[in-house]
Amino acid sequence: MSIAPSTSPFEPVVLAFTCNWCSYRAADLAGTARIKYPPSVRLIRLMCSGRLDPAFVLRAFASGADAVVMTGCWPADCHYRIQNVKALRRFELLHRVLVDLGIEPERFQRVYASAAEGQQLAAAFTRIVDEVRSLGPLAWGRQPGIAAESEAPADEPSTPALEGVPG
Amino acid sequence: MSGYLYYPGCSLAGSARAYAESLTAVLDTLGVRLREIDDWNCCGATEYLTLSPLAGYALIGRNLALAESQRNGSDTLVAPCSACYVNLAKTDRYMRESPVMREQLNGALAADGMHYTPGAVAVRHLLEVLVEDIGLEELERHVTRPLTGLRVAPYLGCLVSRPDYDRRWARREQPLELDRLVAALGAEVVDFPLRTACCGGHMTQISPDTGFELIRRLVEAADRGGADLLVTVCPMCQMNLDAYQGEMNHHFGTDYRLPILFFTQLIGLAFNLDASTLGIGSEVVSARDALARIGVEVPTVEGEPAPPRRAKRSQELPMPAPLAEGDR
Amino acid sequence: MTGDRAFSDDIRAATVGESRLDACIQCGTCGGSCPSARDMDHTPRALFAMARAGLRDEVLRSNTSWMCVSCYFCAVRCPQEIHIPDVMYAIKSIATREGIVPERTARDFSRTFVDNIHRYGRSFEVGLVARHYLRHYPFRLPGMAPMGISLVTKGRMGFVPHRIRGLAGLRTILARASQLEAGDARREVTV
Amino acid sequence: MTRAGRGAAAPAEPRVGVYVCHCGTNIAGMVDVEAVRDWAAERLGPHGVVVARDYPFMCSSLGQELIEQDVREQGLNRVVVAACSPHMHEKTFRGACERAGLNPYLCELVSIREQASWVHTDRDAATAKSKAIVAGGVLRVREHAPLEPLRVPINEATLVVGGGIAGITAALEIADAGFPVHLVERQPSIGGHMAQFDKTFPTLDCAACILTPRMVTAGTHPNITLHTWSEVTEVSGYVGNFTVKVLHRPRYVDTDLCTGCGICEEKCPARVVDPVFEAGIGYRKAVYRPFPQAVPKFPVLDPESCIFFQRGTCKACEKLCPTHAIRLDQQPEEVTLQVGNIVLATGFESFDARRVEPYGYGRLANVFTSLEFERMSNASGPTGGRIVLRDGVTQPQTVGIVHCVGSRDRNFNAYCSAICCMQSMKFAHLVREHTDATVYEFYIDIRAAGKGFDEFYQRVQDEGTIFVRGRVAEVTDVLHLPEEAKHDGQLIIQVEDTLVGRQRRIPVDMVILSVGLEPQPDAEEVARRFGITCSSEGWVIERHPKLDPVATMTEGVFAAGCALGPRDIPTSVATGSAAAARIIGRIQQREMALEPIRATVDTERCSGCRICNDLCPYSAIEFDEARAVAEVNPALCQGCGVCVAACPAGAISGTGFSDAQILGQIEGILMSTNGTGGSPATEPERAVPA
Repeated sequence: MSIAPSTSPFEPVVLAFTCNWCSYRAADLAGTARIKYPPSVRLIRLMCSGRLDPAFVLRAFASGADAVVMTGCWPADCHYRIQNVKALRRFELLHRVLVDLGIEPERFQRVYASAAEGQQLAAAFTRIVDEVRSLGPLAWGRQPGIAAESEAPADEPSTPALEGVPG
Repeated sequence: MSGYLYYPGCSLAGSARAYAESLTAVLDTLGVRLREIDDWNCCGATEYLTLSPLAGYALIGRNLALAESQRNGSDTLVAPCSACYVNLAKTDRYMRESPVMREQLNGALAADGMHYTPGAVAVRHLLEVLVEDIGLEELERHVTRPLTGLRVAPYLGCLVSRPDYDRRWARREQPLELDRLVAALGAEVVDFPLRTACCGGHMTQISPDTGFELIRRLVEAADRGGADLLVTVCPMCQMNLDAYQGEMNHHFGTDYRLPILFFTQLIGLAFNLDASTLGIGSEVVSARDALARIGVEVPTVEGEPAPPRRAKRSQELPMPAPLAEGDR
Repeated sequence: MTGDRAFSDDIRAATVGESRLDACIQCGTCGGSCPSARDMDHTPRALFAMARAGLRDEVLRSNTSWMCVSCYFCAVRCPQEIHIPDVMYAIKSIATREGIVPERTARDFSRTFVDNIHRYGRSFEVGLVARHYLRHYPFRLPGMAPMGISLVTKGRMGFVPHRIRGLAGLRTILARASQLEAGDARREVTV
Repeated sequence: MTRAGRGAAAPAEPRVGVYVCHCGTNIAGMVDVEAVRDWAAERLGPHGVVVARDYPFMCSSLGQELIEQDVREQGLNRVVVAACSPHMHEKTFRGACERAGLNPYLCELVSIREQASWVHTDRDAATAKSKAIVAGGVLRVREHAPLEPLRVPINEATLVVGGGIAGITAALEIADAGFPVHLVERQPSIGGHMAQFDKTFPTLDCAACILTPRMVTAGTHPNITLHTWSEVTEVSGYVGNFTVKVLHRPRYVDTDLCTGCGICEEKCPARVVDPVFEAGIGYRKAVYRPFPQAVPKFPVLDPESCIFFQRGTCKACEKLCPTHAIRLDQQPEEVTLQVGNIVLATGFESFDARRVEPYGYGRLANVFTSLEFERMSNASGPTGGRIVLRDGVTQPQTVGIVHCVGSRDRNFNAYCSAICCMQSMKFAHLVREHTDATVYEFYIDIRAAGKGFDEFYQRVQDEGTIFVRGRVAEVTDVLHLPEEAKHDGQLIIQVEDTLVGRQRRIPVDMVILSVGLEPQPDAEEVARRFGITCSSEGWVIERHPKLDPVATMTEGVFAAGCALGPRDIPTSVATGSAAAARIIGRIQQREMALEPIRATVDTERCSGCRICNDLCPYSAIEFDEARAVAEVNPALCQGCGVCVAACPAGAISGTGFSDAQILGQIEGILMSTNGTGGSPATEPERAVPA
């Protein structure tokens, strides 16, 4: 990875999807409190973890992410009442599919963080980067079948494997 | 519920033989089987850790490794001695917590071809097993000679409810489990706020003035509460309070004669087991007078002073209710 | 006064489990709770402040840690959840390693105890008490005779020590542990 | 509302401006902003970037003018600002764009401060990450569509939950501004904790004297409807238009007939300990008003302690009521309210001192809590203001006051309860005022940071109170003989006097535990009901701890007083007023703009599978049976996007967070940030999607 600090041979890129109401604010809080975590974690804001389309995860892997993290509110604390529970169900299903496709389970994780849990979120990021660093780069994108999948045009986000997955 | 691994500890094979005998007799009655770990070694009390922590933990680790290899279906390790209990429990806990500790201790154990998997056995004190696993109802069912009229100070000492890093005890300073057990035997529990105060441990050996003062406090508080005797769950406490009571009296010019029994001896008596099978008689301060009260009907005899009861005055302010289980 | 600033790191490293020593707020709950505080030349709280100030020598020469009875009152009451008895063990072990003996009686009791374990694999109560008293409290022995006799006649004092079968193995384990400890004296033991 | 997302008309030729903020040294100290700027200009050119600039403070008016100027002069139709969190300055930069004539939703603020410079320590890595974040922003903003904010009308009525001093203040401010308020209180009377106190620190104002007028005003205000002995059971809707269900528990009193004469209370034969208002040291009747100045004046009947309800006979109150107002068959009643805004002023609960075992509360008679002492020292309290031991008669000669009970303690609550130091010193003063007793204060640190607080500390010292620095280890009645023989019957406070370095045992007659403040036991449940979040302890989380301290993450729901965390009376009042001011401003606007983040269905593509229908917790998705397609009601949709992600036909799109926007951001943020080509990180041959 070209952006890795020169001391380490491999620094993974971890893409974390965050919920606008909890984990994104937890990340803001980590910043305000100057709590450190590895720079290889990059965040994308969604309004709710329930917005996470499986296609986003597949696109992330195809575009070079070594791991993807779904972060969101604690199960009972969803800003949208119960949508994070739907996200969780979708996560479990997608996780199983990814594992079937040969992706190590550590490469797709979920983390709960309330808006007050900057410290916990940073700790989880650090842990995940460590775990993925020891796995090495994701080789999956070069498998022919999958690569073809990821080249689906941008306006066709649902992949056949996950078509019709309800929340 | 049959089959616990059993780590007696050095005292039970020596000065606290009465504890070993009585607990065996009681558990036999309850139909609970103990399997003594073969070739166990001393846990080092608090002394080995003082000089060399890692070797101290390795010493304890050997017992855990033996327990694991002799599990054969039972995975609870019972220790009747509070010091042994806390040492075994702490070692297991620290090995669970710290990969470095795990690696180092297993490194040391490997010198004799041994290994311990943290969490392989659950280390528990005998009191906890009796109260939690067997249960007071089951104990009560076996009570054939209720200890009616016997006033007992329930003394846990340190190390059972403290440090309790796994938070198994709801209260770490005033636990009431032993109180409930004594009450289940039909005895009267006296108010004994020092139930988990320190017996002095090795202070009788290294700083007698302090050691004697700690013993005095306990004996005095039990006496003040009107106790006929005090029960303990630890051989070290029993030794300090019983064997050093005379020296303590000498030191302070007092004349206490408070018998100190093991709680298993008391259970045995309530089960109507023979006093000799319970090791009764081996205590230094004789329990003869106190035990004369058991089995005898003790109604509220005329002439005997009624238990002191403060006259309730109309202006008295109400007291808060005791903390209940559900309170946060 | 600058002191040895690495000293509290040494203590932290020598503590089994997480010490949390740096979190001390100097509230004195430990010193207030301690049943043997009156025998200590510094309260535990003061000792921790001294350790943080790097007063290495004074801490190691203090009898405080040797007077600890491991009753864990301080540990469960400490508002910062500092593992105080474990810190005390750590300070004692550093002192022992460096040959500093602030409290001969306590040190000797521990030694005699440990010595018994090396000989037999188990504690030998008669031998322990006899050796300890002869050395430190010879004048207490006559007064203790009645108790001793009582314990003996009641069968509570065995005169023959029990030796475990695996003694040789135990010794190799302890030797290996001591080696690991020595090699690791300044390395982090905890995580 | 403008529909956006897939198919919306995006200008064919994106002209993107990138603005990188130094934030003084906040960003520039860890991120090479010039390098980010140059990289964006060079490497993101193919993606439409036509200008890239850096500036020390983009949020300054000069910084904003820079953007405005470029929009006008360079014809920018997209703007990316790389600075702080969008929760900080998104509105600022959208405003700048709007002033320059650009739709504000064509601006994207990405954070390289909270997400890069502040959380990383390697300058090269933080710079590389900042480039990636900017690239994510650029590829995202390309897919933005112009939007119009949603406008919702604001109902004039406000719901205030909790009738303590914070809630009363908020209610009065809003009512005085001419708008209706529903004030809901769980207890029979408003007044809260302040009504229990005798004096307030540091001025020693009589609490009742300053509180009662406000309670009376609230009780009689034409714009305030009191719902006491009531609880909010259900909340639905959104800002401007909440529907709230309030349960009125039966008082068993007809308030239309009751005159508040108090005869029922006087004649009621059931006398029980009052654990609430009298903190457990006083009594009340089964039918009672908690205190004489209660508002409303009507009593409540507690069936738990009523002889009639328990045993079936008595009815003394019913027989003797001169206006026949007792209604023993009264049933609970639920009312539904429509309100535009909500203030949560649900307050605190005192820490349960029994949990600190070594202090012996509940076991040792003469150990009292701060709340018990407040009632005891109150002239209208159970002892008539006499400071006495539990026997109700004896005046203490020595009193020990223990600070930090349940606070600053990781075994209970790690936080400082903020009021205990001052409260404890107030107690010392009151004990000295009422008795000749010697008073000790046992403290870890004296925290007297408020106005006039340290002066009060000095005054209490001057009055002779003895301060011992040390956290009390235990309170005991077990004496050390012989030196303590003369203290039989007293309590011993065992403490290390840390300034001496010795353990001390100080005999006292009375111990007062200055207990900390905890969130209400049902704080989490309440938070869930109102759709807000609280910290792990249970305090309400503010929208921003510094700049928006009374708003919550949920539009239209505000918080005030100790629901937000431990605080004293002036701060509770200030937050109550602040919440009211925010709400009054909104009501006067009559409507408010909301983020147009909503889902829309492209009915052309909808297959009518109905998967989305059950996913919406707001029932915003309706199914048009005739056309066999789903439709989203924008008034109900909250914009979570779950249906967007679930639609198998890709027929639902989410404005502001469309698939194209997010996929664009993914591509950008994973773009390699050095080398020469603008290609993804691991697959140099793969091109960035159009």
